[in-house]
Amino acid sequence: MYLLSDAGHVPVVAPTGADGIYSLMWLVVALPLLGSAVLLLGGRFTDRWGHLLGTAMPIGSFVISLLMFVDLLGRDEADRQVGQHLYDWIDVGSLHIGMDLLYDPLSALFLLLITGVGSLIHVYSIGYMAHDPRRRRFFGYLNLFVAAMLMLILAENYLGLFLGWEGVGLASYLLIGFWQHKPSAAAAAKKAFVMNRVGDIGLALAIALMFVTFGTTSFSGVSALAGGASENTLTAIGLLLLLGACGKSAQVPLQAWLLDAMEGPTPVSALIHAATMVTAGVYLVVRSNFIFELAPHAQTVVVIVATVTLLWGAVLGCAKDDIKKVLAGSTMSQIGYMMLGAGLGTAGYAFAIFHLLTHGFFKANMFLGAGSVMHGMNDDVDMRRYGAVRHAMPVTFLTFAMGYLAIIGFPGFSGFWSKDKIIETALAENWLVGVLALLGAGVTGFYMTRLMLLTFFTEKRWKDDVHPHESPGVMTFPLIVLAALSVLSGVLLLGDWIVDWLSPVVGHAEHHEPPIPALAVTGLAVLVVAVGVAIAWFLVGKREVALTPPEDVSFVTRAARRDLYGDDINDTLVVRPGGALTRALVRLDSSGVDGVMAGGPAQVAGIAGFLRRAQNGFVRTYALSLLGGVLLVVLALLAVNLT
Amino acid sequence: MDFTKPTIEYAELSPLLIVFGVAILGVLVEAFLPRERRYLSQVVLSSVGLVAALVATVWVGVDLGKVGDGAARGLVAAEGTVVVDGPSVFLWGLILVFALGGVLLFAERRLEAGVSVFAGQAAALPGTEAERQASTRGLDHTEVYPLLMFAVGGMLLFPAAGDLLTMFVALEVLSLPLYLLTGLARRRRLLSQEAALKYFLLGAFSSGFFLYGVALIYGFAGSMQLERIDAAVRANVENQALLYIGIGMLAVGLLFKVGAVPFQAWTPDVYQGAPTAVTAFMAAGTKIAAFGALLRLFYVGFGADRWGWQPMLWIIAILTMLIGAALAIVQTDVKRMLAYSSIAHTGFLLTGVLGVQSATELADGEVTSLQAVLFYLTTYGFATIGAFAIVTLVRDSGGEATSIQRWAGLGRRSPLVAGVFAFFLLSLAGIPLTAGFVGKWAVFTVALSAGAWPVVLTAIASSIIAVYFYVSFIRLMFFTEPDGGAEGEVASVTSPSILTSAAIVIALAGTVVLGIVPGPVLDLAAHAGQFIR
Amino acid sequence: MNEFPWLTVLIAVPLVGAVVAPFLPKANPVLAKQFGVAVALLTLAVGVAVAVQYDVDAGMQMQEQHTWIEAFGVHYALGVDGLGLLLILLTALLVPIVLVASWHEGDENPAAFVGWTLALEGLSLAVFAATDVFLFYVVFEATLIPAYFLIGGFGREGRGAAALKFLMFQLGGGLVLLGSVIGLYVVSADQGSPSYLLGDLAQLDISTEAGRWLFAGFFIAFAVKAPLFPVHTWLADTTEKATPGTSVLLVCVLDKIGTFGMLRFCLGLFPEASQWATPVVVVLALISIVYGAFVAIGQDDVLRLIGLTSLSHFGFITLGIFVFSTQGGTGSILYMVNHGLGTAALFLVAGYLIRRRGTTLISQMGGLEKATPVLAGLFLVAGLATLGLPGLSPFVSEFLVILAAFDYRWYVGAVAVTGIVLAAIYVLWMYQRTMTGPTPPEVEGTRDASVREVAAVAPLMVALVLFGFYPAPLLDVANPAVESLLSHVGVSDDPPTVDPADVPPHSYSEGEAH
Amino acid sequence: MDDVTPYIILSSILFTIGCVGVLTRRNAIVVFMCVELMLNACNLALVAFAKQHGNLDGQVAAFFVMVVAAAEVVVGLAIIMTIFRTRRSASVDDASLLKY
Repeated sequence: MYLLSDAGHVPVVAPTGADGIYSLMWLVVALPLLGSAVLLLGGRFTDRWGHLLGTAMPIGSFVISLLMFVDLLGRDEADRQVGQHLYDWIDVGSLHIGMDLLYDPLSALFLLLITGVGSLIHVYSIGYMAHDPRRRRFFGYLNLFVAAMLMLILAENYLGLFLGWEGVGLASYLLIGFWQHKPSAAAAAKKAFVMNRVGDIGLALAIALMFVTFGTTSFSGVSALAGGASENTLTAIGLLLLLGACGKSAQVPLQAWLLDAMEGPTPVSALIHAATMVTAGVYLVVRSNFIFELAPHAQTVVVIVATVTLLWGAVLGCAKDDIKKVLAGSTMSQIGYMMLGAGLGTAGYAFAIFHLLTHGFFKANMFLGAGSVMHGMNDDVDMRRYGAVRHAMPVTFLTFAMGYLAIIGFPGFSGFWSKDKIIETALAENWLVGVLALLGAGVTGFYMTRLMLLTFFTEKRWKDDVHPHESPGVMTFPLIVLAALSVLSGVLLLGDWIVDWLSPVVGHAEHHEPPIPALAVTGLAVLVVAVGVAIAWFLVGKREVALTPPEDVSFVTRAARRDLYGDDINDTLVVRPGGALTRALVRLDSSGVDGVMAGGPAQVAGIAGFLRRAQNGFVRTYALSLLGGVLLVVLALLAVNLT
Repeated sequence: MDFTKPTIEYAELSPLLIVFGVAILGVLVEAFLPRERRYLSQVVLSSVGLVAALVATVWVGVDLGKVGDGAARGLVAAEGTVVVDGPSVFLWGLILVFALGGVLLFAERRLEAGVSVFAGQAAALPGTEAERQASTRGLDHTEVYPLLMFAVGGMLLFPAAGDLLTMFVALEVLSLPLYLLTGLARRRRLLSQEAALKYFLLGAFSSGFFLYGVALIYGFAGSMQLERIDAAVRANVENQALLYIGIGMLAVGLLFKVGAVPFQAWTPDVYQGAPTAVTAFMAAGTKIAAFGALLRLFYVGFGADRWGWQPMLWIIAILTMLIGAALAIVQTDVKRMLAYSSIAHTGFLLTGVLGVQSATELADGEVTSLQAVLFYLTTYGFATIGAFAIVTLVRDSGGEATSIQRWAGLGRRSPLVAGVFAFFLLSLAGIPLTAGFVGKWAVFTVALSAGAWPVVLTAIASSIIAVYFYVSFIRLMFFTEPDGGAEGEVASVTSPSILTSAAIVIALAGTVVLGIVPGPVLDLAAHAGQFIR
Repeated sequence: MNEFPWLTVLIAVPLVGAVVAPFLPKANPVLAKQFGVAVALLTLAVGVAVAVQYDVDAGMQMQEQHTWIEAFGVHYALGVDGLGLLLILLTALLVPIVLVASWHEGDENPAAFVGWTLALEGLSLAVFAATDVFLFYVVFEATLIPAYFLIGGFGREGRGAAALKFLMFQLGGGLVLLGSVIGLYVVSADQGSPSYLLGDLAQLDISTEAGRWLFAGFFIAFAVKAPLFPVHTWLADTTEKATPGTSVLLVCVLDKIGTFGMLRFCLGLFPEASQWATPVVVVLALISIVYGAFVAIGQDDVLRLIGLTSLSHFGFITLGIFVFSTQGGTGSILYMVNHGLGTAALFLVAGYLIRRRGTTLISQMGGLEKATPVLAGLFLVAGLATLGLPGLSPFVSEFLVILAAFDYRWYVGAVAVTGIVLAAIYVLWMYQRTMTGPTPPEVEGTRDASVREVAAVAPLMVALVLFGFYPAPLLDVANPAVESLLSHVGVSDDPPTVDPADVPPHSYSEGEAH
Repeated sequence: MDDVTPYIILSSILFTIGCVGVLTRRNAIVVFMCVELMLNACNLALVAFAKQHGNLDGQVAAFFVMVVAAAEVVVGLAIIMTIFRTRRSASVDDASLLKY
């Protein structure tokens, strides 16, 4: 019995050769890579113009992406997969892995998102990081990230994807820990990388299993052969891929790093931990649809993980006072929605990607907005010390409000369309999941409203030495663009455009009819959100906000403040036993193993120390031993020969 | 009854005759030359004698005729009492070379500020007026040279003996001078005399057993000729008990000389107590001669009953290697450590003795047991003489600094000497690119070929133990800060005269060359062929 | 065989340099160092010349053969194949780097430092080029002497004991190997005339039982060398006490002899026994991977930590060798090279770090990044290479080994893959504790990496990145060697479980018809 | 042929007495004399076997042994003399500086 309905057909990846504008495909990755190389190797010589170069590179990539996208639009639907073979990467025995790129409708959308939002965030960072002496390096890292992310998206095989996958992990590590002198930042960076590595185990093993099963790791090869594998194998591959996705996309149980990752500069949070990198898990699941469609059990697990995460993140969002952590919790929750969409199969892939895009816009917008607020508040992140910021920072407020409306799913805004579609599909496939998704929407309404109120409304609570001011144009410009996109990107759904656009990649299937009419679902969703907003209004807007969080709170709140004991669980299950194991092994190594191995001389010396007493200096003792020897020899000879 | 004049092959026996002749000349020199001139004449006489004997040996070796099918060469001389065959000649060559080294070390006078390492007057009490006078007058015991020559003569005769009586006489001829030489140290006289006493008593005791073995074997075979004994063993005559008790007792006498466990007790004490020059000569020469005799006795005399005595030798070899190596670890005196090391080497040599003896059982060109042991003896001799020679150089105010603690950090103070010593130790340890490695390889190989894998495994285990103390000692010399011990004194290197230097250089050259191009000497050992009966 | 004896020259150049070095005038200590670098560069040039002439598809080549000890069937026989060539080049590359990077490490006695280093180089090159087992054994053991004096002569307090421990383990393993080498002679002699030439030995018909015993001897020695659990304990002590440069030579060059020997001798001479022993070896390799990583995590001494990471890495290499597939074999060979590059970089940069902080204890460092960003960057890149980040060359080999292990038994791959998480922990935690955090006042003015220091490790960094993205040159050299070895062993890769012929062809357009 | 067994038994008894003497006596001279007793036991055996085998080898050997024993006496007494002079004692147990 599957939780979800049966699978549709599996599309095959079969790219054609790259020509024309597509021959520039490699430049999309190469430009930011070059940028990061110049900035990181160039040292202090590039300090003066480094940020400009760093910003130009993703813009260049964006231009190429746009040109390719336009060209792809003009192509036949069956003709929209373009491959580019750069060179043979790893060639051993039957293993042939090329440095291959694949440009298709799915990657096209991602390319635009990454280069577009990426470029905006680069622009924003020029202002945000203006006073940091290591700005040039920051841009180097950002470029590195963009290059790796583009590699992830453009790769035509799983190993290429893995290259980008780990590359973004590295960039994320570098950027979270950008302010390394803060121990918390350094620790958070390491934590993010290590937890991602746990997920990477899954991805690496999935690749290995694919190679063992299919003899190839390319999307085209695997998608063509997937039908021949047993379902158990495919389920295993699917679950391993999911493990990878959980790590990268901060899904339960590998979610704990994301909130800590907010130690990084805010543009990083916007780019990596909202718009792009964390959605790579969703991309992976959608891209591997040819696996998941044939592995319903694995899809079921995806749905379960997604549902748990969307609630988990939402609960975290409710309890945090740190503005970035609220947004991070929200991100986790929203990715849960995307993952849910992806787990729903053919019916949901397109909506998952749709939500991914809209979320990319509005969440980047809000993160940058939050950054702008912090910029004006002396880098304070505690919302309890904000309040009534809207007067001081009108542009930030307005753009942030657009994002807010989008995320809670205010009718007409982009988030409304995309989230609604996922809830609707979920209800159609399984009512319980649908209801939980609906509940999550309500909680979203609550915590986002709480954030809005605490930050921009209520009475001012900041200290006297804080002088909130609007950010410079270089920072507000991206905000405005992103705000516009947050409002408008719902147009992608017009005439089911995005569904049709992606169907060559993910297939197409009409989802089942939901138990209640679609319009009713929409109305219900709006209602639930409204309830959430109202509760927030009554709990936060109508009351005095304490500067310190109240202590006499329920168990649930306490739990939520502690990230639902995510770290505690990890500590108990992994970190502390691991630490104990490490200490035990170190002890074992130095005394046990080494003792046995190196104790030999001591043993021998001990025996020898005993034996040497026989050599007591008395000649008569020697004579006795000699006589003993004689007897021994003679008796031995007689015993051997005469018995 | 007609008197038949015995035929003596003077030409073939010339090395023996030269050495004994020189020894007797040496006695005459002692008797008739004034004291002051004895030193020079004795040194020259014995050196020339040894060189002449060496030349004669080479000449005999080149000239040796083939016997039978050509697997062996040589002849039975002096009415069957002396066998001049390939192995004998090879061993003679070795003994003479190392004896020459011994003479060089004996003659060294620079280290003790103009006097030799031997007591000026052995009969004088240490610390008495007589002693002091002897010292100030620069008196020397030049008798050591004739003694040395007699010992060399015995060593030459020992492995070449064709019957048991000759073997016994040779044993005594080589032993008695060594007993005396052991007791003649100038410094630490008490230790020296004690060593001599122990050596003498135990040596006499063991030769008693040897002799009783001779009697029993005679009783078994009706002859003392090895050839006849072999025939009797093959014929499987009555009285096997006589044979085995006899074999056992003969073995005891020989194993005592080579210092095999459980007959090793004298080795450390004597090696430590004897003047180092004597130790060097004795350690190399005695072992070579005794192993030669052992090989001849067991291969020629009892070769037909190999399965009868091999288990006994297996056990002895295993015990010897393990105990020699293990006890060396805990030593605090360099000479004593080298003594235990020499016990361990006896074990390794015995491993070689256990190998396949007959060339017919081997593949074309495969190493034979005899070849392996002969080669091992060569490498061992060079390294031992060299090592003991260096021990004579490392001194503090009390003479030779044999306490290991004193050697700490020597590598910093005298890198050259310490380096050379380390090289000898590495050779003794059997590290590749030294002669010792090739020797070790050879003896282990022949033992393994004969299926004695338990012995080989033990040999490898004890090699690891042995390596430990050699390497520890190298570490002590190079990487340990000297703390000087209770007296706060460290040893330093006294620069020797040309004599000791020459001995060291020869030993070093031998060790290096045999390690890198062992081929010629191996071929020579192979060329020596088999024992003849 | 009348060609120019390139390999002999390759070996002779550093050995001659080693002999000359002690006789250079003592008055000018820099002279010895310059001399050492010059000789090492000359060796590298000869190595490059060998590489240029190397024909990828010609198998064993540039052979030289002269009778050495006739009685033992021993030859002075040299030759290179893909495996040997890569390790020769690695050695020739690392030595000049080490000499430049540890410019001041041997200041107490530069001539000795240079001399022993060059001696070690020459003997190591001989090990990789030897095609006669006896010759191999001789140089295999002989490398220990220069290594011993490098460890014992230069480095930190307690190095004498570490050197002794090192030597004892190695000689112990070597003597066990001696038993097998002798056994090989006996087997060879039993079947005609004794010979130690690899070519002749590979033709031998070794009985199953004898083969297994002999294999055990070879394997134990190589396991000590490599090192594998549980005979690894010398490793940490040695790397802790020796200078980082020495550690590079030990871990990145000398230890490779172990895994090199497993490929060339264990598999090459005893194919049956190798497969027989596989389960045990695989378990030991897995223990080494996981155990080494855990113990590394728990270290507070940076050099000791790096040394222990190698235990984990050698576990991977051994695993790749003993799963018997082209991916595993090639992965292992590549791993040897990449580990050489990555760990060398890590050791050398750690050495720079230690010189600046005057301690090796991680707990007493921290906050250096701000003062010395270049140094921190180098350290991080080297660390990332160690943890197998894609885009740096160790990833390729690690991936291949994991792939092959998974192909062998899925759970073996699954256990091995945990190594990559643990690697992330020990590397990043080390970086975090040494470089990040608030900058203590005494660190403020620390000089960043000098031009010499950067120049020394720059070739390593370039190689790491280059071979990460473009490993083809290495693969081209390694693949034929592995293929011929595996065909000698008599195994072939498993085919994929899904046979393309069984899958009905379907495409998007067909799917559309549903 | 005569039965030599009694002579051999006698010789072995003498030999054993010599052995035990070496092990039990402290005085170096007495120890030494016990060794000589062992040699003479050997002589007895040699002569007895010569009689049994009907050749002279054993008898000749006995003469050689006597000569050797005489030489041994010379050397032995010399050594014992020197050590007696320095130590003022001929006890073999006193000379035990060299050990372990």
